[in-house]
Amino acid sequence: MVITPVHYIVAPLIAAFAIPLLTKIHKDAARIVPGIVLFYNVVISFFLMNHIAEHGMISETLAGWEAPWGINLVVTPFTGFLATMVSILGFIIWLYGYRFKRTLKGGEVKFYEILQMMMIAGSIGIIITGDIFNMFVFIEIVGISAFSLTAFYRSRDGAEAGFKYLLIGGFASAFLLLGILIIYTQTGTLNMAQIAERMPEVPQQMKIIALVFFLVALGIEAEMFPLNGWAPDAYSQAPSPTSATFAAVVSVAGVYALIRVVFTMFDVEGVNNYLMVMGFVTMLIAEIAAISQKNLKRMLAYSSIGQVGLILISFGIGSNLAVFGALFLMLNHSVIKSLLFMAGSYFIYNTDDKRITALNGIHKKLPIVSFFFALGSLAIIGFPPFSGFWSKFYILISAANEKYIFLIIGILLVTIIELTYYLRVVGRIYFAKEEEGEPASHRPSINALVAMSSLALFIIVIGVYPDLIMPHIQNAADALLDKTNYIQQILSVKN
Amino acid sequence: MMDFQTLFEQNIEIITIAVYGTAIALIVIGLYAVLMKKHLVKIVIGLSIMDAGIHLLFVAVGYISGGTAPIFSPGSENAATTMVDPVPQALVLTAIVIGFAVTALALSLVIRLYKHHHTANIDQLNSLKW
Amino acid sequence: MEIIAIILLILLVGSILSFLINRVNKNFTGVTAFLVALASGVVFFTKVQSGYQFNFQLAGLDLQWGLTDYSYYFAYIIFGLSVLALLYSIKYMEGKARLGYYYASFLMTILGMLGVVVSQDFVSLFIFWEIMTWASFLLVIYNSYYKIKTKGIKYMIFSAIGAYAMLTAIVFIRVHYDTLLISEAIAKGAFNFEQYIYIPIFLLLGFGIKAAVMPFHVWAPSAYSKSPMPFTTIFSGAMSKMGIFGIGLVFTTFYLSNDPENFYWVRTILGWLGGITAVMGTIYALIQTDAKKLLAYSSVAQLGYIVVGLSTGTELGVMAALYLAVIHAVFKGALFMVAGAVEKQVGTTDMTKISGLIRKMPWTFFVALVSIIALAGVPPLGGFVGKWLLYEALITESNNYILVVVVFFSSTAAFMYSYRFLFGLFLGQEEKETEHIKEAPVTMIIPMVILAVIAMIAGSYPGLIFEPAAKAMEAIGFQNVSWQMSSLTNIWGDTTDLFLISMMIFAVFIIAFIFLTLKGLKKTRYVGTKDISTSGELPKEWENLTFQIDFFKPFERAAAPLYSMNMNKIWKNLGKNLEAFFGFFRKLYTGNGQTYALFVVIFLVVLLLFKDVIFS
Amino acid sequence: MLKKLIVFLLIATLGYTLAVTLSSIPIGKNRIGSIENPETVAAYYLDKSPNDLKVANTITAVVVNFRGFDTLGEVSVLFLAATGLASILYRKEEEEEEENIRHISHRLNLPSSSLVQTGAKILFPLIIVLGIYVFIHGHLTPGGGFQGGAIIATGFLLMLVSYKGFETNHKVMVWLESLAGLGFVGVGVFGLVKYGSFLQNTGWTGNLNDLISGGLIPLIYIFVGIKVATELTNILDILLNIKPRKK
Repeated sequence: MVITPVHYIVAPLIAAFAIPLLTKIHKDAARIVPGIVLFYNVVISFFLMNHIAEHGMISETLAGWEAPWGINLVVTPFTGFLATMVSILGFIIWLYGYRFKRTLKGGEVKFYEILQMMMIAGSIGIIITGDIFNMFVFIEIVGISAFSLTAFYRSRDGAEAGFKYLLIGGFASAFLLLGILIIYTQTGTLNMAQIAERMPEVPQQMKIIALVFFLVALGIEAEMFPLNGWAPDAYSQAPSPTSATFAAVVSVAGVYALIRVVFTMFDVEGVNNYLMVMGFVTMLIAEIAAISQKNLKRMLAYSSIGQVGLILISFGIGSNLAVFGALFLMLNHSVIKSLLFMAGSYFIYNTDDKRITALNGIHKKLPIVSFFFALGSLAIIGFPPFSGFWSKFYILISAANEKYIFLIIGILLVTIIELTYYLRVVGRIYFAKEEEGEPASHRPSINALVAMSSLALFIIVIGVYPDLIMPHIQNAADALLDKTNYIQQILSVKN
Repeated sequence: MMDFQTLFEQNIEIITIAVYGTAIALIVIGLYAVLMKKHLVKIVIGLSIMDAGIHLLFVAVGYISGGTAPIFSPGSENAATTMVDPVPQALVLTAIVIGFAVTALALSLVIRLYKHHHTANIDQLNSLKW
Repeated sequence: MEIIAIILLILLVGSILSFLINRVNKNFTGVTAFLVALASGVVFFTKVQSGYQFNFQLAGLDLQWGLTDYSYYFAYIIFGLSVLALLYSIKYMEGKARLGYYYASFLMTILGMLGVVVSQDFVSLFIFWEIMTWASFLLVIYNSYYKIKTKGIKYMIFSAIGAYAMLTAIVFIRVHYDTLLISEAIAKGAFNFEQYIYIPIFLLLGFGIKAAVMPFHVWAPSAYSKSPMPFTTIFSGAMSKMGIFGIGLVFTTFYLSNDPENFYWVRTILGWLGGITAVMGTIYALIQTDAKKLLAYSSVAQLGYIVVGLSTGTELGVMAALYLAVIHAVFKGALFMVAGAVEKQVGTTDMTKISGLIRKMPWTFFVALVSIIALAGVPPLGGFVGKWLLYEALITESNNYILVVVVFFSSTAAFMYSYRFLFGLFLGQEEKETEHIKEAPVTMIIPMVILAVIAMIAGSYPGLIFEPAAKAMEAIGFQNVSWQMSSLTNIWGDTTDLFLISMMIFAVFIIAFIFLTLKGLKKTRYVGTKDISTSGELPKEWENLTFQIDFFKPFERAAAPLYSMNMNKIWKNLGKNLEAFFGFFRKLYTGNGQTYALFVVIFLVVLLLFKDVIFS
Repeated sequence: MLKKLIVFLLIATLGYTLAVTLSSIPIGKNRIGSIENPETVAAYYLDKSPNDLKVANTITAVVVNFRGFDTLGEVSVLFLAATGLASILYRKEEEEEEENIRHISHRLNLPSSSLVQTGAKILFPLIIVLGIYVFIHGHLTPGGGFQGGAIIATGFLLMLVSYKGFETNHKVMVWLESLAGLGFVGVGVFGLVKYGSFLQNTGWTGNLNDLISGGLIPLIYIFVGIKVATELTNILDILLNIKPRKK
């Protein structure tokens, strides 16, 4: 095997350390190098996905120590799927932001690029690591980058959002450490597979307390209500490519961490119901809050939280089909929400106004961007035949399988709320009286158009022919639920 | 002269209460500062205190009665059985550095906020809401 | 490639094509769209036979497209009306902005509707249903360009409620019966009320909203009247029939596959909903001063009849409903086209501003007259047969006399608004402002006349419609449906020869016409509204003296309590209260970082306290 | 007041729960198990560190080798914090902002007393040497790259506080920082290329308790030391230098 999972982390790290030097050689290095690295990550993803399709899952040992002694990186169909998704989206977001960064008002571009790249790399790290403490480290990498990026514009509101994020993020890391501490004292190991193996021997009381700490800490990362106060602020204040990254990459990593801990490490009853209830509450309150937002990015942020809520519900249902639906929705949410943030930021960029009212009749100025925004809105509501429909459909079917009729009605009622506010925005874009006829000052550059069109293409193609992607998601869902296989494969060397 | 191990074992309860009590006290004090203090710097200090409490817990649970530092200094090459758990100490090292990084970043944000708001009262930082 | 897929593809490509052509030359957009619809219609009726079907797999689901006699019946309505409406559009839309948008959405709507009827599985049905809804939404907001918030959103929210109710039902059908094919679901008793009661209820909710059944009708009048006229014909004529299509599918099926007495309450509820819809629609139509709104409310009322017919569940009732579905599409399509022609030529459809167009627009008047007669259900024309069947079904087979009274009342009251429409627009004094008005262009007249002629023929030879309707009913489970070409027979054996009656009435008409024309030619003085003297005072130029003002004042006064009971208001209040309620939750995001931290700690402590309850 | 009560109740409950939980994790109990037949990672590390790696300080072995990947992550956290800090407190300020800053840092403008200055001058080289000693001997004695780096940074802090005009050589710092980071990753990649496992130690490990032993571990710790020292100095530098610059 030429390419190993560790390349995911090493390549960005080398780039991050080298960028301060490279900028001295060529001033555009800071903008180009991350692109190369992120593209390399995409290559890695495809290589690894191919590899695991042929040879089964990979558990790479680091520093020469087999799991559970050393840290291991695990690429199963599940983590591989998420890593692929994250790296592709990371690259597309970089592509989108390539020219965007010229307009950065804040610090230097190189800072931005390093932080952005490491945020994506850290998210991949969270996904592929097999070690709970290593996951903590990666969560902190993502966290630190995210705090800094939130405040990157150094505006009054940006710093405020960054501070809130940091405050809550600080809680998350503290509680996560407490959880890890309790688990370590009980099992004497940090490897997630081995923890899972030893979990039945852990006293129930300790198990549950550790679980509570994990749930709160990772709930913060996964934007679960009421732990998500930071999220709308951070999403709305960060530079737009970063907002897209938050929605498409960071929240995915957060949900992954929660799911991995809950599904693989612990064997506690009641977690599923907990996820379902909290997911529903999260979704409901986020969508309710979204409906009366005046700020476009803030509205999108609440909408993202709502989608995460739906993902959590679906994981909470817990059947194979539900997990499948959840993963599908995760993919859709990442793609669609990045498209929405990308398109939305061009509106803001042109009107220089974050309010929704500023969008009146903007489709005349930015026809293509408006089209993408409308497409994204339709897709995220779950309007067939776009990709969002299929994920929602499967989630509903899985809920019906378990006879959760009120859950289904609830989800659909919330969807109506969602539809209302997206329709308002799209209505403003297309059908409201425009204020003045000045041509757009900032038309989307070609790279941004390529990025957005590729996402739009995905939405349409997967919507019309979902079978293209469904086998991969099915494999991923199977891999997530097959806990014994995960444990055995990783610990096989030892036994 | 009483050796350390017996002393430890005799007073195990007091030591437990003292160590855990300190750790819990630190966590609780930090939490209180974060939740009640209005000054941003105090909140950041609170976070640090909370972290410190957790780090103390880490080191404390790694302790083994009568154990020595897990260093094979000349003359104690085979003392592995009497050594304390090295892993929590290694973890704490990482955790401390991360805590430091977070604190540094928090302080920089406080400076930035102070520049904009001319105040460090957290109650006045609510221009983003609802 | 399957023929159905090709037809749908033609429509899709045509939709995109007409959008693009509009960029090049605005004059060809309408023609292109018309030709596309015509071509797809021709291909459909020549190449596709009922009974045709094909299976395929998508997203791991077994899906099926195809046509039964039942869906074929609705395909007639869709294509017939769409082609005529598009022909009508060419002139009607001339000179308007955003033609590409209009025609593209129009063709997409046709695609959606066709898709709905060719779907033999629920997932395709839902997908096409949504396409139809969204494409029509684009047309609803076409005119009220700047008012999307008030009109379009109402339509969309109700449509979404309907669509999601449907989705819920579909999901449960999939789970309980392990199938998505409509035929299999029927065979397995999916719509059976005994087992999973919510499945048929959700489906009925979904279809019922599209069919504008009380209390979900509030979107319909404004959506109908706000869309561009040619589309309103489709909207009220064909698209609302998709709701009927669905109700028929669900309702008759569970009715037939079970003992009728078991579901008496369901039928009663549905029947009463239809009846109330009919009455309310009629009553609201009475007080409209805008011809479009009047027709819109009238459509709601007519759909109520159809639902009543379906609710009887008897052979005669369903036949009445299916017949009414077609005939309503015909005459209401014609009437909306009339209103459109008036709007195009005069610039408004406000009946208090126009009067006396009969001499200016004789063809339009002719169509309006014929259609109004059909709508009112007066014997020689199509509407009569439908109502006759409906009454007969209600009286003889389901013994639901109160409902008969209700329907009869609304049907009689319909005369009042029919009269008002005809009189308001065409009769009465001529206004000075309308002197320059000319007859509508010929491409607008042709489709109207065609529809009027169909309405006339259907009155004499209802069998032309009965034949496919009977086949359609056999496709959904009725056996040996009897029908006659040109006569009606009741259970007591009395036969009425419709053709004879028609001929007699036509003869009377022609004689009267000749007589009146001859008389009129001699000495008729045409006077304007201002050409009067009241108590020695001359009316001012700006005074509106059209007698349309307070047309039914006494009636309005009598029915005042009914008007105050406005469903619209109830929904609006609900929305307002909901939004206030939402506002409370939104306030949880106080903006204070410390409060968020407090939330985290509270959540943690609550979890710790109740950990044994939640987890085990 | 109500809030205070609520907070008191909350933290009391939390403290109580923690106390209850910890009471079942007694201090001093051996949870490692037998070293010869390791069940826990700790036992395994205590076994392998002196025997396979020849690293006397087990913690160093854990930090740098067994869990070296964590350390790499940790170094990057520090690096990212410095980057974020730099971006947030980016120094090319507009004129108007300088106005706002002045009253924050007027204290910093006061010169330190000559006692402090002289003491700092004497202590600075000693502190640097101590720091270097600590990270070079990281695999033998308590301490290591982080500790050594931190010590060095305190030396710089002392200078920064004592001398108003003291400025670190920015260029050198950037180079040192980047090269040290790249060195760490480079050692990892060396292991990956040579042995197929990232950060894998060389086979040659020397003797226990020799200064040159433990294979690549001391080398990594040196890199970490340099990295941490420059990083921390950088952070301190940025935080302290927000005073208005002389024109």
